[in-house]
Amino acid sequence: MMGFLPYLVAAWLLLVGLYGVVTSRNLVHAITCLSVAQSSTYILLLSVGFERGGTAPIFLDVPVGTKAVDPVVGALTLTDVVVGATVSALLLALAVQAYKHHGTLDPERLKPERD
Amino acid sequence: MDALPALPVAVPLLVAAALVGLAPVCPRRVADAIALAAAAGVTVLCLLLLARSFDAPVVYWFGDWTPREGIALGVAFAIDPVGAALATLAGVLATAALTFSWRIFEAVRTLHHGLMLVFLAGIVGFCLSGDLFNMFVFYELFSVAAYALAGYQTTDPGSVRGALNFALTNSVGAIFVLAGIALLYGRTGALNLAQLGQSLATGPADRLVVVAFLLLMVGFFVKAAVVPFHFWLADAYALAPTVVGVIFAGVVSELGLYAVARVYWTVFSAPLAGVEGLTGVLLVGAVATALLGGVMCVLQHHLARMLAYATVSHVGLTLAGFALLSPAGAAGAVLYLVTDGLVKGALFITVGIVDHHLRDIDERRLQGRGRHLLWAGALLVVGAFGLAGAPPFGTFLGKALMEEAALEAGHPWLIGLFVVVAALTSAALLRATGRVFLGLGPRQGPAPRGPDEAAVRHPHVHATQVAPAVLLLAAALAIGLAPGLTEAVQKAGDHFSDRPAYAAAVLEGAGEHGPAAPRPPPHLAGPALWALVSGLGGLGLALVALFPDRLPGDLRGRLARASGPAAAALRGLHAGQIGDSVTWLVVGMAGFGAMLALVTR
Amino acid sequence: MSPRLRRRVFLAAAAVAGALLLWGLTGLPDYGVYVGPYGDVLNQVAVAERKATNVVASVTFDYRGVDTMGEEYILFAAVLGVAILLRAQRDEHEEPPDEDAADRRAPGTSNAVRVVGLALVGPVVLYGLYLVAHGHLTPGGGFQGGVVLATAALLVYLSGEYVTLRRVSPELVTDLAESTGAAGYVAIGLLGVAAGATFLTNVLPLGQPGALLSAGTIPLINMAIGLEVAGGFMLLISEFLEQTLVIRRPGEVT
Amino acid sequence: MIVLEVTVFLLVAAAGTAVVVTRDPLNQAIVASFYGLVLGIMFFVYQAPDVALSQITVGAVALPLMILLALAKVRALEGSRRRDDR
Repeated sequence: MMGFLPYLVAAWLLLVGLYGVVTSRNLVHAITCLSVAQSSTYILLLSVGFERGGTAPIFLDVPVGTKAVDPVVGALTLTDVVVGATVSALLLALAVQAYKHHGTLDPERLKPERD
Repeated sequence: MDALPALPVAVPLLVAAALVGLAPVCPRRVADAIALAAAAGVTVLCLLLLARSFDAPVVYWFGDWTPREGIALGVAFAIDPVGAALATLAGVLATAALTFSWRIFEAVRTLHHGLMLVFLAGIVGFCLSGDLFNMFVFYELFSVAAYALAGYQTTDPGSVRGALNFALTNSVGAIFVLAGIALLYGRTGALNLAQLGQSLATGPADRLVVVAFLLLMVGFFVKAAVVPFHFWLADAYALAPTVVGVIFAGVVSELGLYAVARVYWTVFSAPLAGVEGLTGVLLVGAVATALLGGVMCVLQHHLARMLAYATVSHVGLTLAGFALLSPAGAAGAVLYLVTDGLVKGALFITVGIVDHHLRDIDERRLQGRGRHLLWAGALLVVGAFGLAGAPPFGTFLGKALMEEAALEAGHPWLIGLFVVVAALTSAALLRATGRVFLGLGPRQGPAPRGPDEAAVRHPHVHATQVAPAVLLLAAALAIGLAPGLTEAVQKAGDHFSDRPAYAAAVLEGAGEHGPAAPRPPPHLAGPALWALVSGLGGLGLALVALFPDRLPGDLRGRLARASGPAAAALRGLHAGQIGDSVTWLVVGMAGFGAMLALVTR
Repeated sequence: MSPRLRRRVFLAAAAVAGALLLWGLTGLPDYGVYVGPYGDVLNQVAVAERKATNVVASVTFDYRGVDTMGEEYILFAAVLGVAILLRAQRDEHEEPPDEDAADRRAPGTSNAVRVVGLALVGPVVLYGLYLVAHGHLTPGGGFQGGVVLATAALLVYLSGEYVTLRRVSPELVTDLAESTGAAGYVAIGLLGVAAGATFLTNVLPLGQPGALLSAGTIPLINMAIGLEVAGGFMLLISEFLEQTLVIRRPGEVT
Repeated sequence: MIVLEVTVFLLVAAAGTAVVVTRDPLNQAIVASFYGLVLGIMFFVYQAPDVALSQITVGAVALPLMILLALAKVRALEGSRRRDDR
């Protein structure tokens, strides 16, 4: 069970985050839920690179050759964290704009003016 | 070692940063010129790469990290003619768009140019990369730029809603892509496409491989706007400023398809080779996309929205070519994709001109108001034939190749799909042209508001606005007439789908391709006939729409009764609600996943 | 779709999608088992080859440096996007701060918070700089350090010294820092080209592992990123601040 | 060690769920900040201190802050809207 728990948590967070996006009545809330869904990929990436008993891949105090976790997933997740945050910032700016034009943050009420 | 492969990404990024940094001191015209020169430079660099990649893929290891014993330590660009052609298309469209915006778009800022160049660099990097995670990074790069560009037109409140829907839905797609990457990495410990392919080639198509393919496919299908992942597209594309819409409609959706095809051929083609039903699964998506897009296109009155749905339907057609999973299908799809992109770019620019000069973009309100812009109407008609795949446009040749591949693969009915869809999209465009520029058809909606003041104030149409549209159409024609093109495209398709050769080139630095297998030239008589049928069909449909009173009365009534509720339901489904697009995304993932699980069982 | 229908459709689809996802995830090796080879190879060779003790830094800024360049420009594009969206809005919505704005005023700041906030600015800046400079040796680097530096600006805001903040980070300076950092990364990449190698090749002397001046271009890239991220995040925060503070009268802080 | 890991994983799952079910965006920003912190702690368990540092600076501080600022902006707009109506 322990061998699968992190994957289960990742899948759960992805679906819960998407549930929040789909049912949200407030754009800012939806954006935060999206960042929860995004965080599932951090867990997934770090989990597949984790090696039990490994140290951090920093060989300042330990010699090279010491069992260490995968440094690549660390680098990938770093990128992922930045991307997630910047997309959220952009989305928040769009949400502020939407409020300005429509007077609401409720996605249900952001109705298009039909042609 | 020359730096050519890195330059089409590095140059626009550097120029973008410089433009933004120097924004306060840089006169607007200078900034315009620099951005335009950078986009044109990227185009030239991509063309050089295209020419070079025909003999052997250009493999470029960043940081000089060549692989060791088949293990890639760094990131490589692995450039083949397909990727280079798409990158070139993006460069051409960006150059055209920036030329078009020279006179229009007065509110433009240097920051906007910087964003455009980052957008272009992201697309180019995405097309050239040979590393899955690096593809993801460039994918996010052009996506983030695209979200901002889509929502920039602050005068149109709809554009903000469109951009939000665009950004949220596509971000979910990106999460799926990344999850797929994580699954593959957990299995193989590799990110390089060639190495991933080698690693999976020795194993079966088990659950991990299937689900990883599903996640990547769904994620990229969101960008491609394959049904049911398409709900975000119309608002984002149609309400974005013209200068951005040109690139969106011309190349961005197609990038999603390119990615699925690229990842399939380099990574999954060995384990999934024996899966009988895979083509069927992809064709379900292709048919649904082509037909729904075509019908929605006919239902639109907003010209840019019409083009947006034409994009959706033609994504379906292109997917049909890739779905055959044969080198010939891929070759046809790529040729179709590139030439179709040129035509759509030209059409988007023409619609932008109409919008700029008539201050409106609704076919019903514009009825007869385009009489003094007849040449724009002519451009739209020419473009409509290009869209329909009429000879001698390059779209015709691409479609002919796809049709031949469909016959080879035992799916002759696909020809019917091509005919119907081409008829639908060209009909919508011809109907709108007839109404706007000739004043044909019964009046619908509000009556026009007297003499058009806006047009009086803007009598002059600048050459910088018209020339890009004309040149893009000319390019689509020239490609169709280029000698030796078919052989070159077939060769590109062969290389695109040759996984072992790709892996050898990337991981072992293997040199030139072997001689291409000789192939008979495609039969063009049949496709020409089909193109004629769909052209006439489109014209006929357009005439029916414009002159409904010429139909026998009972037929007209029956048509109206049958189509009215269906059209209303379709429109309601496409209301552009954010929660809806994400819900449909999950529905699509479940549907495609169930189908994949069934056929790989 | 009505909200209720949408929720039902989503739940049904998510059940299937979730089952598929879990089915695929069971194909992974157990958590804690690593099959490699990418990470293992790098852990073996990276320190010797790059003289950087933090292998994550070698991967981020050297082996896969082009990813990080893309990532840096994602931030660049997002910041530009926010600036374009919010500045355009400001231009069309410029209204003088009016007098009956009491109900819309940002919450005031107590003197104690002000003092603590201002006292923290120095250490936070130092810590940020430390993170940037030691990225190739220990955890940290341009990205984390840059964010920390940007929060120093935030502390100034929290202590109610908004006017000071405007003086410290006017748009011009942050724009310039951000774009210099972004351009710097590409320029460092071009160093490799100038030296006759490929783009982003680490051509500077590598030094000894553990030394502050080691790992060639990696600390330089960290500095470029630190500049870009600090400028970028400051810009993000101040763009949103600009938004909130249009309605805050100068000197109104209590 | 295993107990610690399981605890952290479950805490992350619970905190992530809490972010979603907190429907008021203002409260949600605070819960999200906590979630960012828990994630950062989890990354230490993963032996990824680099990621943990950036997660804490971004996820627990910068992002919640931007959410708060966006909400403040919306509130300010709301105020001016109401005044216009008057």
